[in-house]
Amino acid sequence: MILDAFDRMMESAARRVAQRSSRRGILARLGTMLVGGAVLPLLPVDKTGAKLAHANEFAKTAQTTDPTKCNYWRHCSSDGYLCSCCGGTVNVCPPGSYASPTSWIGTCINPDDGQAYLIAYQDCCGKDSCGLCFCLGTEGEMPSYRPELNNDIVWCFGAPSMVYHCSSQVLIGKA
Amino acid sequence: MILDAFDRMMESAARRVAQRSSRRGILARLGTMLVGGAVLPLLPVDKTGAKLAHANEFAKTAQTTDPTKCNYWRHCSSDGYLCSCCGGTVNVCPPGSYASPTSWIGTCINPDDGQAYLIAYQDCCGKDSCGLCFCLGTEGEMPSYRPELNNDIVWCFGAPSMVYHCSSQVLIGKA
Amino acid sequence: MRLRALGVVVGLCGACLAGGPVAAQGQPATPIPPQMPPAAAQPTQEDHPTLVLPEPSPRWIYVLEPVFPYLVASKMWIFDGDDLSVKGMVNGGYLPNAVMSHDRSRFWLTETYWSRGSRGVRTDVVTAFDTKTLDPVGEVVLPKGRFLVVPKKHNATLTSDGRYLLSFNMDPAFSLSVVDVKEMKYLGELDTQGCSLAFPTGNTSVASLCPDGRFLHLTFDSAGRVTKTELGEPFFDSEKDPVFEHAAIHRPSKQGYFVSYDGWVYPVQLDGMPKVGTRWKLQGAGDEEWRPGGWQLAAFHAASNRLFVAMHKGGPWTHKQAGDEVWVYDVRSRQRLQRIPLAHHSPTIAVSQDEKPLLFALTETAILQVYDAVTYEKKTERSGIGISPWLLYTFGE
Amino acid sequence: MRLRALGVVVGLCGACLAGGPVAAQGQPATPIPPQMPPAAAQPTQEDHPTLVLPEPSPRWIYVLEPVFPYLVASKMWIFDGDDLSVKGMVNGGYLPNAVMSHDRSRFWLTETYWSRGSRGVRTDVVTAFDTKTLDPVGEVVLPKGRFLVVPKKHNATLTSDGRYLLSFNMDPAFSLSVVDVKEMKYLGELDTQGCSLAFPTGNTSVASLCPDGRFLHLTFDSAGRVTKTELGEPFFDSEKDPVFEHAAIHRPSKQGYFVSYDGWVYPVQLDGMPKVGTRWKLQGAGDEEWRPGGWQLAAFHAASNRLFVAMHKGGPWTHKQAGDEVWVYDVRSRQRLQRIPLAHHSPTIAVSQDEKPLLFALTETAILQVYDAVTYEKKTERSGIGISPWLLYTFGE
Repeated sequence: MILDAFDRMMESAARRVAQRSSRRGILARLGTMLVGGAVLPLLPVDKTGAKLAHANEFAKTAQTTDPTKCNYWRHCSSDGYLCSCCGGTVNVCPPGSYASPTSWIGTCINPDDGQAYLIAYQDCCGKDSCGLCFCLGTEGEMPSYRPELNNDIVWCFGAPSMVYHCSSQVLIGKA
Repeated sequence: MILDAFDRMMESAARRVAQRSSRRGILARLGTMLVGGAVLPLLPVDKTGAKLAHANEFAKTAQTTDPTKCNYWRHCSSDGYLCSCCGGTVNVCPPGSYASPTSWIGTCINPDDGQAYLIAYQDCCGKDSCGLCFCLGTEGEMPSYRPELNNDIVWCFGAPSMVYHCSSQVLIGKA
Repeated sequence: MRLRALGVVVGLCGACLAGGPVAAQGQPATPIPPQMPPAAAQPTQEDHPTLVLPEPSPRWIYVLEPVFPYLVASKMWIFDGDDLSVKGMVNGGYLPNAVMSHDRSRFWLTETYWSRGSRGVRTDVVTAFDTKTLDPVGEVVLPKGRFLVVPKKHNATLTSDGRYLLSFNMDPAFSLSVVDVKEMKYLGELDTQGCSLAFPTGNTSVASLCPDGRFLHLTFDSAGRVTKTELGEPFFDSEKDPVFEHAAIHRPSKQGYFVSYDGWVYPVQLDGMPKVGTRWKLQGAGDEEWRPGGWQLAAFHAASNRLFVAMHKGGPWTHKQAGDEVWVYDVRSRQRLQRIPLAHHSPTIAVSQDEKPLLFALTETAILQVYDAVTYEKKTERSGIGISPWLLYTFGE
Repeated sequence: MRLRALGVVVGLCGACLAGGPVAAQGQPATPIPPQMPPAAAQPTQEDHPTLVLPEPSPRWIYVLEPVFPYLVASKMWIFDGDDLSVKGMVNGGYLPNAVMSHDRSRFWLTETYWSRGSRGVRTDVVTAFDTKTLDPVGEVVLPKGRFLVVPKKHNATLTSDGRYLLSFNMDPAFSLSVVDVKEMKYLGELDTQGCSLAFPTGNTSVASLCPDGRFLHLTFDSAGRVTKTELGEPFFDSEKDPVFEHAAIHRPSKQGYFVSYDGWVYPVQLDGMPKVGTRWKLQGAGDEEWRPGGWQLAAFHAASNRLFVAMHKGGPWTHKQAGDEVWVYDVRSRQRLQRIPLAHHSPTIAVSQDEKPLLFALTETAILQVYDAVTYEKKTERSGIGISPWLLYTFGE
């Protein structure tokens, strides 16, 4: 059964992540999680160089004060309606919508300190699209056969509902 | 039971209409049909004078060649998306949508012969709104507590579905 | 699950339809099984909870959008009236109506769904929403359906004590569905004998408007049966000058103001069988070109006894034309106090019921404008309220 | 009921979901009871039948609109490609995909519904539509769900003989749901082992694209079980230069052209285990600023062996930027034949498969443009194709 194997993998992956929440660990976990089966090798996961190059490009015009604008620093790879415009914030879902524990992950630079951070683009789910403040970042974005790097997917896996409402940008930690 | 009484009235009304399809007969039938109960007297039904005055106003700029335009002569009291723009015609429903046998009724003048005609604004039903060629005629239009003269109602009673798709303009006959 | 973060409390319901007794009457509260094992959660430095709103302010504005031409995807938007910031939103069904509770704990949508969006099996429901979590917290099926029409406010209402919700039904027989919203239970249908709409008149009574211009008044019992039927005399000429459906109603004070196409105002006391007062006219000398019109064209501010009406220049049968101005009246003196020119013409207006009220005006192009209803100055506006916002609701109205 | 009027035949199905064996697998064909007694019908001088279309032309263009941000209200528009007149439309569910039959008698939507619009119980289905009546004529429930993503064409496909529909599923485990569309029956899931999408390769086989740039090829039996698994070698670098999902696929001739972000074309023979030919590049000397990009960015005209690709000027990671031009190639000589400047830049293009084909280009602003794909001249355009049309389909592709 696909899901049985998947469940086992997820549990072990989560244990690993709990032990060491580094960027490499998270991407390895995503690779494990999303390949799902046993045939394929894990993907190469360390793309720090390339990812940071895109993050740098976005950071040139980014700001850190208004999360309702597309150039807010955490939105470097966001795709969708900003929860910050829909009654929520970057990491608080609007009333009546609920966060997915899963996401794809971007690397954004905070221009205030010049540091790179990992951002979890977890969707808030359970209502039809908010429709406000659409932003699309495509730096580093890959087709859906690389789901861990694709932003077209409804990232509501594990939420109470698979209906997409808006896009969050939750801080994972330093890259 | 409301519906039992309603059914009986409708049957006798329809028999009357079948015998004499005059304008007065039709309006009387509508009055009967829509009052529905036994308490209220039938409405006054002969408003030829007033109705024709509005029809005349619309007819001043009406045309008889292009049913996809709001000023086509039969649209004098239409409200909604024209079936003629949605894959149908004034009296043919677009594929996959189905006519309601009920409607409200308007009086329009055909500028080619100067004659007044009764038009049944029967909706085509069974799909969500077509969304093309919205036209709104309000001449002679009354609030919904006078349903026989209101064009906000989903006129899909008796159709296979109560979902409004588009608005038809079917010829009843000379007024 | 994180229960508290950043000062907001996490709602626990999600897409479910409530536990407790309310669910018993409605659709089974089938939780959608999460597709991910809990251990798969992405660890993050920040929490990611759900915002819970404070008790709604009377200055919040609730905007019902039927979403033409995508009518199966309706929406209720909620904004803070002072700055038009988004408080939240909920989704609704086909051509919904909204009803606001007296105590601000709930609003209800009367809605219609098909099992396959626009096809399949039809279900009509009253859905209760918690005003703080915006979760659907209960559902009652309306077995006889409801009136499907471009949304009009007075298709549904609440009795004076907030116990019963009445939903107008035309299928095409005429009735009012009675729902006990305390027990979340459908009680039955009241035959309105050809009369339409629902105006609250007490704890167990309701008035409808009849085709010939009179009120029908029905009293009902706790089983949803009619116990008393009263029929008034026609108070307007429904052939020559009908009143708009969108009367300005203030439920707490049981006052209603019915405005006719030609501009006559009929004050009505909605306490028991409706009592119609002496009519008076909106237009005075020199106003001959002006008419009331639009959709939700009238609003009443009870504390200051002021009536607001959207007005435009136009001839007969322009009753759906949007207002270029809002005219303000003292309903005691029947004097016009003000003409407020609107920045954008609007078919729909509303006024908040607080002491320093706000006047809202909603355009056909999805712009919501806010005016100070004391100074009559424009405060702010917001565009892009979806694509077809239609009706305005406030708590306390 | 009137059976024939004005030369068109009345469809008899209405909102029902088909009789016959197909209904057995799907939702019960519950007819909605008419609310009016038959005797209440309004007599009219004219009949009021329903139009039935002729067999679809290969020049008709089918436009899938997910309807952002009203995703529960999706729509398929059907236009005559020559003049963009409306042939009809159907409604779909949440983030649908479409599949066109080989014989033009059917198209299918893979769709997702919730029992209360955007909440309640989720149901995933394959719905069959008759191409002449546009009635839904059958439904198969997908018990394991389907992949919810902004619509991509290759999330669902049909086997070479038209017997099996394959719907990609990620929940988030990866599989293909197999539906027998002759019997309208769900057969099972094929484990794709982390690979995605569905490219047809025969009567009982299908290929998916794996994260590391290789094909997985699955052969299955009539019970929907995998009988053979083949895994190719990586043919592109999925880290440095991935191929777009929207490969140009011609199902009848089993040819596919996969285009990479940087502009490499990988010709693939989709007959059994995919065979990748020698890659070649879209851009020549002087084209360095140009890149392929958009959404459904490539189209192939089989009879003339021409590949059409939407191109724009842009740097790395502009792969979703709409095309300002369509570049046309002879895939045998690998020579560019033409650059077609678009009147409006378009992320999505398609080409009809007839002898004198049409090129369609769809903008993000809901304008559909038509170009003569022989003379490369613009023929016509139509605006207002809803609010967010997304994908294009033709019969014969």
